[in-house]
Amino acid sequence: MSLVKIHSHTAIGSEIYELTFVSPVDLQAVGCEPGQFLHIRVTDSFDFLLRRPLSLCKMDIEHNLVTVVYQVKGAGTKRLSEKQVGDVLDVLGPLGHGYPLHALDRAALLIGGGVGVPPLVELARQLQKAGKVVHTVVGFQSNQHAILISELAAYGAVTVVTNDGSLGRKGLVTDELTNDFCSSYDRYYACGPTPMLQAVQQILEKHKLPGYLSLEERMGCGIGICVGCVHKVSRDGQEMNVKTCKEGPVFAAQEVLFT
Amino acid sequence: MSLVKIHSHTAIGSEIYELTFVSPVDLQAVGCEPGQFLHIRVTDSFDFLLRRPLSLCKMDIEHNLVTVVYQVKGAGTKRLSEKQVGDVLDVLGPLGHGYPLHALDRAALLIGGGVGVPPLVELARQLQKAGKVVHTVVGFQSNQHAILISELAAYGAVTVVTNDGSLGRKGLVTDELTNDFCSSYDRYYACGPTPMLQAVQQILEKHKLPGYLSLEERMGCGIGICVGCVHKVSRDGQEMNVKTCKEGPVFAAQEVLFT
Amino acid sequence: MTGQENTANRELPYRAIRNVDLTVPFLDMNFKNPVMPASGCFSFGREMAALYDLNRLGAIVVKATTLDERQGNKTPRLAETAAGMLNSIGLQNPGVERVMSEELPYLTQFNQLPVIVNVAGTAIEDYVMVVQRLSDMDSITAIELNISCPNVKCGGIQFGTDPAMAQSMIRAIKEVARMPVIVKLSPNVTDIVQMAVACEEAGADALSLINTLIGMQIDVEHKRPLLANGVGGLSGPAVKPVAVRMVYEVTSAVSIPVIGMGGIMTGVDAIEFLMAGASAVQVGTANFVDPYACIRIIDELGAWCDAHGVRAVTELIGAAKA
Amino acid sequence: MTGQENTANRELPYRAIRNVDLTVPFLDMNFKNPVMPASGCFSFGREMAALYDLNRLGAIVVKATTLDERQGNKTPRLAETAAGMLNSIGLQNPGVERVMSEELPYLTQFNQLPVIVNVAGTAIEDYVMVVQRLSDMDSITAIELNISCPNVKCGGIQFGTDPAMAQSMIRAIKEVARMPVIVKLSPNVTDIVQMAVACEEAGADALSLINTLIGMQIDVEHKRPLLANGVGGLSGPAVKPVAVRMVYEVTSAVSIPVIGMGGIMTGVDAIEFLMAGASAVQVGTANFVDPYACIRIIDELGAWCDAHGVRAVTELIGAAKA
Ligand SMILES: Cc1cc2nc3c(=O)[nH]c(=O)nc-3n(C[C@H](O)[C@H](O)[C@H](O)COP(=O)(O)OP(=O)(O)OC[C@H]3O[C@@H](n4cnc5c(N)ncnc54)[C@H](O)[C@@H]3O)c2cc1C
Ligand SMILES: Cc1cc2nc3c(=O)[nH]c(=O)nc-3n(C[C@H](O)[C@H](O)[C@H](O)COP(=O)(O)OP(=O)(O)OC[C@H]3O[C@@H](n4cnc5c(N)ncnc54)[C@H](O)[C@@H]3O)c2cc1C
Ligand SMILES: Cc1cc2nc3c(=O)[nH]c(=O)nc-3n(C[C@H](O)[C@H](O)[C@H](O)COP(=O)(O)O)c2cc1C
Ligand SMILES: Cc1cc2nc3c(=O)[nH]c(=O)nc-3n(C[C@H](O)[C@H](O)[C@H](O)COP(=O)(O)O)c2cc1C
Ligand code: FES
Ligand code: FES
Repeated sequence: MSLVKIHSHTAIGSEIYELTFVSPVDLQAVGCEPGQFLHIRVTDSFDFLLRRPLSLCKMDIEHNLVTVVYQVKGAGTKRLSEKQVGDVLDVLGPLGHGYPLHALDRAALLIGGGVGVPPLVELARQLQKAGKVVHTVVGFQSNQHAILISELAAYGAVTVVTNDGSLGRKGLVTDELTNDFCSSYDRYYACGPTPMLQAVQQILEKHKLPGYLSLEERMGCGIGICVGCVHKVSRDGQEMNVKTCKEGPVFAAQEVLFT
Repeated sequence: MSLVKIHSHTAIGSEIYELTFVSPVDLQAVGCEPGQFLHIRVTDSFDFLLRRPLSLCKMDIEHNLVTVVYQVKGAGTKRLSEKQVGDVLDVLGPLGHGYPLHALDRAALLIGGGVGVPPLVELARQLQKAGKVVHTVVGFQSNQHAILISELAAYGAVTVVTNDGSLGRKGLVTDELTNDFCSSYDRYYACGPTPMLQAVQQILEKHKLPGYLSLEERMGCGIGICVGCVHKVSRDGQEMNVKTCKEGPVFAAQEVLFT
Repeated sequence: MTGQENTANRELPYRAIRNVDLTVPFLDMNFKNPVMPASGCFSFGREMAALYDLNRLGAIVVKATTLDERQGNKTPRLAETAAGMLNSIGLQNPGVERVMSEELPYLTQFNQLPVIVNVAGTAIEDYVMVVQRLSDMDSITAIELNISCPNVKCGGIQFGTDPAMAQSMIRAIKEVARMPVIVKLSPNVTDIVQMAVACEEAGADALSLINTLIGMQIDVEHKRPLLANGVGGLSGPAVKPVAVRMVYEVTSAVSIPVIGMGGIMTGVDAIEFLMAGASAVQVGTANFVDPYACIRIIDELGAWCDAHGVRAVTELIGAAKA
Repeated sequence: MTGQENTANRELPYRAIRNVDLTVPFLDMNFKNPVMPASGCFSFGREMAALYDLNRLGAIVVKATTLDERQGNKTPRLAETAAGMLNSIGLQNPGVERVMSEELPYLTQFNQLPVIVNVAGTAIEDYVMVVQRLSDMDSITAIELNISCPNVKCGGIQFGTDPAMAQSMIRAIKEVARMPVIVKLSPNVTDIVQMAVACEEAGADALSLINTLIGMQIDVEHKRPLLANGVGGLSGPAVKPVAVRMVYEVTSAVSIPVIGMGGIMTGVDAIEFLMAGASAVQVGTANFVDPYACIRIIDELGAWCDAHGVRAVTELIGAAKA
């Protein structure tokens, strides 16, 4: 747990903000995995007792800064959006297990939906740095909700779709996931709303592409002590509830069960 | 209920602040009684659900500003002390019944202890404006807690006592209330901690000086609907609990009962 | 001139939500909206009438009325807690005779305002005498039987936690009452459904819940309970989850209408109670925080319905049940 | 490398309060301070051991352990409420065998840490079998019988609200337990004192209270209860006044020691419980808000005593009683 200063805070879309603050850990010394999250108290008031999990989107190792990108969903993220540059933030993390990189992979397919896109930015950076080909498919509600496209484009090709066709092709990310298209990649990495993840998992299982899903469950502690955030997985033929904060939020796609 | 802007906010003693904000009522149009109070929410968080009552200390009719002076007692006043110039404050009032002026009086004795002194400033101003002689006796813990003396001195003589003798005479305000001294006044007006009020009432009853006491009880609503803030008075030979927020906080000294 | 009257000018603009029907049927009446102040949190309406037109309320519930005048408990009677407050008022009120001669006549000027009188006491006979006396007055819409006040020693609390005693009380009251009887339940029970069903069986026309939870705060500096009375009743946002749960459970078990309350601060809070099954809601503590709370909540309720395509607030009642 | 390990370096400076004796006698032991994490809010200690030295705690209470492995309830299992939260975990745990083989041995490395195992189940026989099994392990300081979990259907909740059933349970457990038995009480009862006295009579060595209040939150946008389970247990600052009241009442009626909990966030909160009569306290929800809550509270407790001239924390126990 650290009290850190807000470095910048700007609107980058419809009710979507990019928030940069001093890293609660020394980035140089410890390093972070893409897909890990920061667990943030939006105020010290008991009105918002629990922390809010937000994915690590970017790291600036030189200045020891981290960036999250979030959408105002409810009262807590609304309150967060009122924070000013220079204000102090109570941040825990980075927490959890992120996306693993595979040494032998040559090309990776990244799939993101809405505010599931942020963790893919740091992932794309690390993949590209490791010499992999990166192609990202991102889907948004509309033009106004489209975020982080230029950031992603710095690391590889980006395909954009929107629900209303106001940017890129009209449709869903899954429309892009043809067998032909997918066969060029060694692995996929997805983050987005649960229905999207479920559809992606189904399609890419058919295409026999292995991958990872970053799951979203309501979190209490974020560190594995409340057992509130579980998701069902199948391991050794056994169904079990595992903590997404501690064992996840990123899981191998083949073990994740949706019900 | 009004949302008003803070105009100035400064420390004027040990953990004592002077806070000036836009009046929630048009002072020109309605006028306020000295002894009335403002009922203030220190934050919109449910951590501090109830408002805090603070006495009207000064009014600036020309700029439509009011001033309160308060001491940090608990978490709520602490929170209030963190408010900045320009911040918005949720204020109800002025509420209650203040100190009545009596047309035929020539000289008034004002007695204040600690943060009971603030309402005497506006009272002294109005008394002096109405042509009365004003003498104020104020007691403080120490030099560091002494407040508003020069303000009071603008309207008449001021006698200061402190518990530790670090300013004025060492002792209690009641030490000053000799029969001789009191005989020069038509009436007294007191505000301060309950033990002080009780002692003042007892002594001045002996000296046959009529007067008023401003009572302090924990308040909920401040407008007479919760019946939380009562104090016992005797009226027509009957003891009864009356609401200090609505019928007070100022009461004729002879009707107030202490138990 | 005092401040109260002055603030009357600054009430919120009344947003007439044209597309939404806020009326709710209650017993054989129609309330113009489902929002009313809770007993003990609005006194007898006089102070609030200086702030806004009471006709805008769905109904009014006045302070607990007892047979004889009561002075209540010693002060401090109030304490602030996390997202809530404790009170130990102890039923201070002028007694039924003066309530009828001095307080209730004042409310008759609000010709569109149903008046519900909260009745409290120590023994069944007290309650019966109060209700008998109130039955002489035509302007009273309903009685709310407070069998659950936690702040009177050897008082009503027994009735509120023992189903058999509650039934005896209700049967006795129903014999003398000329108006509908709403029974107000205590949350300080093991089985709220059992209490509710017992009250319905005994003839209650409606139920209201929850009264306050019993709580205590310690003044650590003075090493003693902060309230002079030791314990007090907990209310405010802190208790809302308990209240919503009880309303949900009770409305699944009885067929008489239920008025929900406990921590309602906003229109959305009120909607939680309606969706949980309440036919109407009461607003207590919120009035102390924001004197305009009731009319603000009515406005917010209308605006929410409007934004969500809800044509009639009655559509929301029980909507959260599977 | 993940973040948890990293944060271990940033624990609060341990302020040794030299002038204050924080030890409290509990049963036939001495705890080095009166602060322990509450069951279900610290898992089995492994995650927390990455943050600070568990030897600093007065004791540890681990997650509810049942006979067989349990997967718990569907998600969402958590909801935030005003100054509180609802949970409906539903006793997810690996079952007593794996708790004994995989979890408890880990804790033996903390040689100054008394370990209390919270036990839950559905029928008396379950509880008996779990306690029998745990009695084989010398490293367990005490059992905390969770007869009050509101999150298991047709589960332990019955025992927690019926004095006679609680007594049968306790008598059966006492026959097999080789360690002291603490009984954890539910606040969802009409008469907490009656429950406490019944437990004492049946042989409970100590009591702990309160477990969570039963609550519900409605997701108004989706018109359904937010928790998949419908209802959940309310904890956090919101419930503190209810908890303090119950501790005050219970400690006035029984002579066995009582562990107080419910909404403790700070040292002063802990002092409220001690002054109300508790011999020790547990900290639950606060661990989620601030992972260092327990050791911060220990420090704050010491600092408060120091500033107030209190030489031994035992002086505070029951200090608020007349
Ligand atoms: C591992 C993880 C990473 C995330 N990363 C991002 C991100 O990078 N950008 C982003 O915009 N959003 C992200 N989210 C979702 C984000 O945490 C929620 O939108 C946010 O907590 C909502 O808070 P609120 O106060 O606005 O909503 P409210 O509904 O008022 O919140 C009430 C409570 O519910 C929880 N909650 C509500 N919705 C969600 C949800 N969808 N998922 C989890 N908890 C929820 C809150 O944390 C809080 O405890 C992430 C979620 C998880 C689990
Ligand atoms: C009519 C009136 C006028 C007042 N005028 C002034 C003034 O001009 N300057 C000043 O410094 N103080 C004044 N006070 C006292 C002031 O209201 C309290 O010191 C303040 O409310 C304490 O709040 P807190 O949050 O710091 O304390 P906390 O103890 O944290 O407050 C908790 C609750 O207790 C109430 N409370 C605590 N102490 C008191 C108290 N002594 N009197 C009334 N309520 C209390 C608070 O309002 C709040 O609801 C006045 C009180 C009254 C009744
Ligand atoms: C100061 C105060 C006084 C109350 N007096 C009464 C009363 O006289 N009769 C009654 O039935 N309930 C009384 N109540 C309980 C409220 O009517 C209501 O049931 C409770 O406060 C929960 O609602 P809330 O959280 O909106 O306040 C009182 C509550 C408060 C806070
Ligand atoms: C997420 C969560 C899980 C809990 N699990 C258990 C449990 O397994 N066994 C138990 O006896 N109590 C359990 N409790 C109750 C706590 O131990 C404690 O009694 C309650 O939360 C009140 O304390 P608090 O307000 O400090 O959290 C749980 C509470 C929470 C919030
Ligand atoms: S959020 Fe508490 S265990 Fe995952
Ligand atoms: S503060 Fe509510 S009646 Fe006086």
